[in-house]
Amino acid sequence: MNFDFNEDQRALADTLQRFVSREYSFERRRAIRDSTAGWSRDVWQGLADLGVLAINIDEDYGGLGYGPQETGLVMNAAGRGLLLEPYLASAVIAPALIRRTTSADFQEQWLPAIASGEAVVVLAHADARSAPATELGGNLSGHKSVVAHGGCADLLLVSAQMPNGDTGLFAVSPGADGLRLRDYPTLDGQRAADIIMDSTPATRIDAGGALDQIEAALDIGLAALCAEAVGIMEATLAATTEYLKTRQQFGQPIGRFQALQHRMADMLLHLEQARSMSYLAAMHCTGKDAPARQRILSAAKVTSGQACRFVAQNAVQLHGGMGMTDELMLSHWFKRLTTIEMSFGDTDSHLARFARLSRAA
Amino acid sequence: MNFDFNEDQRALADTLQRFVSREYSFERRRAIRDSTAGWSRDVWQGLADLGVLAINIDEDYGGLGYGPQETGLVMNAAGRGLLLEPYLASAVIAPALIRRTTSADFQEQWLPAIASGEAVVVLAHADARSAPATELGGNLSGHKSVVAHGGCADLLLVSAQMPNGDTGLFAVSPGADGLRLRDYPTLDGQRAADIIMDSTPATRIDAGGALDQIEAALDIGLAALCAEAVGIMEATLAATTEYLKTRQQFGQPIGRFQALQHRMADMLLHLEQARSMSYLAAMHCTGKDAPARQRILSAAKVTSGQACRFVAQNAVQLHGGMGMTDELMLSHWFKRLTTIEMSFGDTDSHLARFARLSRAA
Amino acid sequence: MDLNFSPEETAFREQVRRFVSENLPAGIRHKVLNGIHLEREEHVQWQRILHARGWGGVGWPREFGGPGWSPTELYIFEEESARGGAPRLISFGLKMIAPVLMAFGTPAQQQRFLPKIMAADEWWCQGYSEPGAGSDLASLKTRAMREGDCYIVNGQKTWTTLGQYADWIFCLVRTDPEAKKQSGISFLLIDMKSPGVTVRPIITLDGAHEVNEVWLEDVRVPVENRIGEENKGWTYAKFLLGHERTNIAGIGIAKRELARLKRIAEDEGRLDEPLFAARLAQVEIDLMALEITNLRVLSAEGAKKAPGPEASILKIKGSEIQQAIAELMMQAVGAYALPYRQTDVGPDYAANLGAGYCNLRKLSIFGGSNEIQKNIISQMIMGL
Amino acid sequence: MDLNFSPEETAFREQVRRFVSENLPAGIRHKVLNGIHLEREEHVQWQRILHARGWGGVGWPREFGGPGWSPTELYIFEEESARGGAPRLISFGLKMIAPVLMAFGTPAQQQRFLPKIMAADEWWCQGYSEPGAGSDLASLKTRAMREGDCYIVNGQKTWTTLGQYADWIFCLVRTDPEAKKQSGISFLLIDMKSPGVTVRPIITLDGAHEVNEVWLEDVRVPVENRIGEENKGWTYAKFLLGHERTNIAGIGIAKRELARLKRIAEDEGRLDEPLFAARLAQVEIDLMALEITNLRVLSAEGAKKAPGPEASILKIKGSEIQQAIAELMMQAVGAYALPYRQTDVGPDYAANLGAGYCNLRKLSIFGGSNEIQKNIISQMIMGL
Repeated sequence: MNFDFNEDQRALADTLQRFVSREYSFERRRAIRDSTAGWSRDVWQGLADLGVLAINIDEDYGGLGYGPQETGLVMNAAGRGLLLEPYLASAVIAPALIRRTTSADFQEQWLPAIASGEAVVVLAHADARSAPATELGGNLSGHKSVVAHGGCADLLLVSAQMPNGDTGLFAVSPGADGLRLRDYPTLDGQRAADIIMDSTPATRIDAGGALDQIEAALDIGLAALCAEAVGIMEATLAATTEYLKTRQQFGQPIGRFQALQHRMADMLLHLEQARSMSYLAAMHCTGKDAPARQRILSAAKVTSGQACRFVAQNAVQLHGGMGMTDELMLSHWFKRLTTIEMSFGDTDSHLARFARLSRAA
Repeated sequence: MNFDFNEDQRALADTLQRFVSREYSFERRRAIRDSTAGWSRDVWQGLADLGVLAINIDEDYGGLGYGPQETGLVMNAAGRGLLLEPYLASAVIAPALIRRTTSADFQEQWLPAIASGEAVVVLAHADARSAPATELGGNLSGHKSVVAHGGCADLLLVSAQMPNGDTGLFAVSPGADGLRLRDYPTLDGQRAADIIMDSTPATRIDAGGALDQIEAALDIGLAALCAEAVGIMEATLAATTEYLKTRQQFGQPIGRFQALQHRMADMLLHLEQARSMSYLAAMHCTGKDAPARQRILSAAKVTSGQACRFVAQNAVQLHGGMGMTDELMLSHWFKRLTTIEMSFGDTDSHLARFARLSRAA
Repeated sequence: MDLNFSPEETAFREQVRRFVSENLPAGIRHKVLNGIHLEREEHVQWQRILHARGWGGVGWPREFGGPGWSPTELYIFEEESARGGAPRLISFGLKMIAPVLMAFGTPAQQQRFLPKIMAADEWWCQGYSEPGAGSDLASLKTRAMREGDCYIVNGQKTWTTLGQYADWIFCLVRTDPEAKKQSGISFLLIDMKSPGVTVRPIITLDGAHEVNEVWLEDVRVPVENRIGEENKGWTYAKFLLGHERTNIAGIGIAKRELARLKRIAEDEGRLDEPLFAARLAQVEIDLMALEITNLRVLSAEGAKKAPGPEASILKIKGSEIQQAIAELMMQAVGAYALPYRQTDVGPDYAANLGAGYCNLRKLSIFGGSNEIQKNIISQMIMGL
Repeated sequence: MDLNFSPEETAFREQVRRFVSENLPAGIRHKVLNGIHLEREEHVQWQRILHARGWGGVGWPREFGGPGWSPTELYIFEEESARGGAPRLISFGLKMIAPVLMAFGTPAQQQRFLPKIMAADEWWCQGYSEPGAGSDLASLKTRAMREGDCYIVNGQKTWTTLGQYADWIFCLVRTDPEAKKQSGISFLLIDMKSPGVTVRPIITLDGAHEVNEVWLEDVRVPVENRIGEENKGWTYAKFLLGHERTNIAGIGIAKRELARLKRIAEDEGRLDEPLFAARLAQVEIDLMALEITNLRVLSAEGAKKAPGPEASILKIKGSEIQQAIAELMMQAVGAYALPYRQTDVGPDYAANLGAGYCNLRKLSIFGGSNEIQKNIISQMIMGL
């Protein structure tokens, strides 16, 4: 057992951290966020040049063939910088899904394009309650809701219920007939989209078992999300520590007040527990035994979600009024942590799922 | 609206507080606890002389005809002193039950005896899972478990399922044939008993609807229990405040440490919320609309239970090693608060019941 | 002890309820009930409707034109206003500077300012906090130098809520730089139109413009706009802080928001989830208890008006409950809480929940952070 | 990064598991698995069984007769011992004074004491805390005056765990009353049979006799029983505190108790209650995370042996988890948790749950209270 990263991994992390601190200043990020697209093709190309879009893609398809640990390192660094680009969607979840579901031809067509940054591919899975997606005669109808980065996709991978009740996975062009895409900002400054399809032409790309494979891919995404949360919490804690050392009230740095010291200790406990679970999630997220895998990932999401909530809220609280301003990175970390806690199922739902799976195990 | 007690009520509270501080020193209590019976007939007679055994009994039967507010005042004072006598069982729950269920003759026979302290009457309601009490041909069989003060009763009021499926309430003599009584101390130094009946002769005393009436009487008991908890928490907080002012570490009273100050503030918040709910419980515990009444009482028990847990644990924690010793009243308050939290249904069960009843309302 | 409202109080409640229901404009009501930001004019409109009814001076005694309500009546008014979807009264004029004027102002000051507050002709804001003086308010640095009949004021105030709407600001300023902390402070009323006053927006984490920086550069303030004595401002400031804390528990608003949470949870089918139902039950129970605690404090307060350190209990629990409700509303709608202020994505009620959650983080920071409140409780109530 | 145990470590685990299963007396196992207090002789018996296997010096390097395990092997040993129902090793000799003797003792002291610790021929206890010196240990007052070849020791130690069984006590004493706090302290080994040593029981809130007061009245301690230099005792004390913190997370015990909790909850039908199931899930998840956190600290520690301030994280979470498990066990059996140590009331497993819950409150107090641990984290790790 060892918890050290190897040299390649450390180099990858360093490179990305440098990239983020060079290319992703607070002001630059704000400009990107406020742009029409809400993300930067230049940054995306920069990430491609660093090779990080390729890490989840096999070497056969122009990738680096790395795994969840390296993905975690990337997410960790991306988290600190609050990258607005669709990394999780297109460079983590989409390759994992394409590798699992599709034919070699499809993989040949799309994986190199993802790795090189030419194509952004996004899974649209969650249905609006009112209008779940269905397939009929090769066309899809229905409403996919709050699809992260759905608006910037060159290709959508859309799940839909087929007449026989199975779930199929379909390739859909964002420009296809009958597809209406409503792109909007989310709380964290990223983008999401609602996608409404009315007899939209689609190509089935799975060979059966799509639902299990989608869940497997989402679990890889969830592990990456947990790593992102750790990166943001690290940054949040560091900034808060620094603030407590600097901010003077009652004639001393407020970090001398024991109640605040103990709050910081509690925040660190949350962070370290979340870090541990992000390692465990990375180790297990590719597991083939779905209930065993899901049990660990639910545990990781519970730990991560509770940590996100606690660290985010208390970092703002300890910053006082300054914590409420849009001017500090802190408030943006707060919103991303809040969004993470709400994504991929909330804490309670994972707690209940963990209880169920533990009992069955 | 006013939250002041009237003169009679204040006099009652004062009298009892004086009685407790005079008659119930730490050493006296320990001696009583370690005696064979585990309670004191002398103290009981003293309580009778003060009139407090009579407060829940109508004037027609030699009582004072007071209500839940006065009961709360008594329980509050009894709580501080950790009285070991069966006040809640015999002077609160039993009269409430007898008044609701039984004939005038039965009331005539027992209520004056309870008021004067001659008779201790105890409800035995909770069944052991393995052997719920049943009635057949006027005899009871089954196992009543952890009956508070069951061992010192002159008369037991026993619930049992009748052949038609209804619950009946029965008067059973502790000395009756086939009745085995196992008396033991509980965590808080009080006594409880398991009562095992094998064709034990019993007299039915209710005229139907016993289960509702038992629940109504137990709700009156629960409101009293909440008031007791408030009394104990007040004493616990006062003792802990005093300790924090006296105990010196690192060159100052430990009460100067902000983390401990804030813990104390949190304890006070719990106490004040529990006090508010104990007032509300007293106001509603005699309500005839069972779901509305139970909803309030569940809310009170949740607030009280959470407060008991938080205040007890943190009072010990803030006392450090001294909190762990049997030598301070504190550890005994801790155990009674723990017992209260576990009695009459735990916090989670009341939280779930509150949710259910709120939704139905 | 009697926990029931008196028949008179119940009749009063009925009266307020009817008044709000009949007189509150539907547009304002809709915004309030859905957590949508109100414009200045909407606040003013409602205040004028109240004023027309004779209720403009909420919380004021009769002698100054107020309705002369008891604390309990005031509580009932606030609760029914919140319940009916009326805006929260803008407290800076009505509840903060007005009591100071009544207690310490000259008759001239009272006549000049109070009627315009009641009639919503002038909007006030608060100039207490500074970048270097937050929890430690007494370390404030804004300087006022006497020059003839005027003070020349220089400094910077911050977290000035709705300062962008304000006609006047009441400020704590340092008039004696030699004196120690609390003792060299004076309390000035400053016309926001004075040359040298600049208001700069602060955007908060929910993206809203609610607070401001107020820069004061060589601002001339007539001496007659000083409250009370020079260098005694801290006394008036503390008095005001006490009044700021009436209705600090926010019971009425919390009850309204809890009802909204329940409707949302019902719509979203969340009440069938035991963990969600338990969280909802917990906050409902906490609020039930706090309502009684609040009434106990009101009752003990009686005629005194300004609550004591017990108000800190109300502030802490009140803010925690409102924050918990905001969290649960967000949780109830799941992913639909994420679209940022999008009215046409997901159910209508989801549009502002995420931003609302962010915004309400302020409750445990502003008006004396909850940490400061715990200092007060442990020191003033428990004597630690 | 590789979170799997190596094949060698897995084989070692197998070996320990088999050894415990084959050699642990059934009576001891039963007591441990049911939370029943062990007698001195039972502790001694198990230590001798380990010693016979060559595992008497758990955590010790080979040069002193220990098995020379890595931190990970030590962790595996502790975990498997706990899992199999073996007693927790009595740490005062093995883990506290032994490392001090190895690092700072003279060869004569090492030869005199270490073998008897390993063989359970001598039982040690700890003389650190005093009535006036708890969290603030350095304020200790026990006085040692040099008189020829002896120190004359006077004072009172408290919270001396299992001191009633002890043959020796290691004590911090003040040898220079003029020096400031930490600097005038020496570290003495005192024979409990010395005239002037009195042990008085302290009964704790669970009714048990686990801790004691130790009174020292004119106790003569030969100078050769001093560790290291006079007045340098604080250095050795801190070193020891570091070692006290190995296995501080108590993962093995927590896992065993969690398994017990699950069996009880299953028997009591509590897993069907969503709120109970969620609480159980929460503690299981916390423990899962802490196990990894613990292994991370072990791994970072490597050959260093004494963990740094990170051990405070383990202490806090470890104690919280064990306490939460104890609470849930009590909750699971409901009213049956109330009969006090009654083996024939309710289900067998209920008899000691209430007392166990009370007893475990000590975990967040002893060995440096959790408040002290948070001071350490915020100051040593975060630099506040």
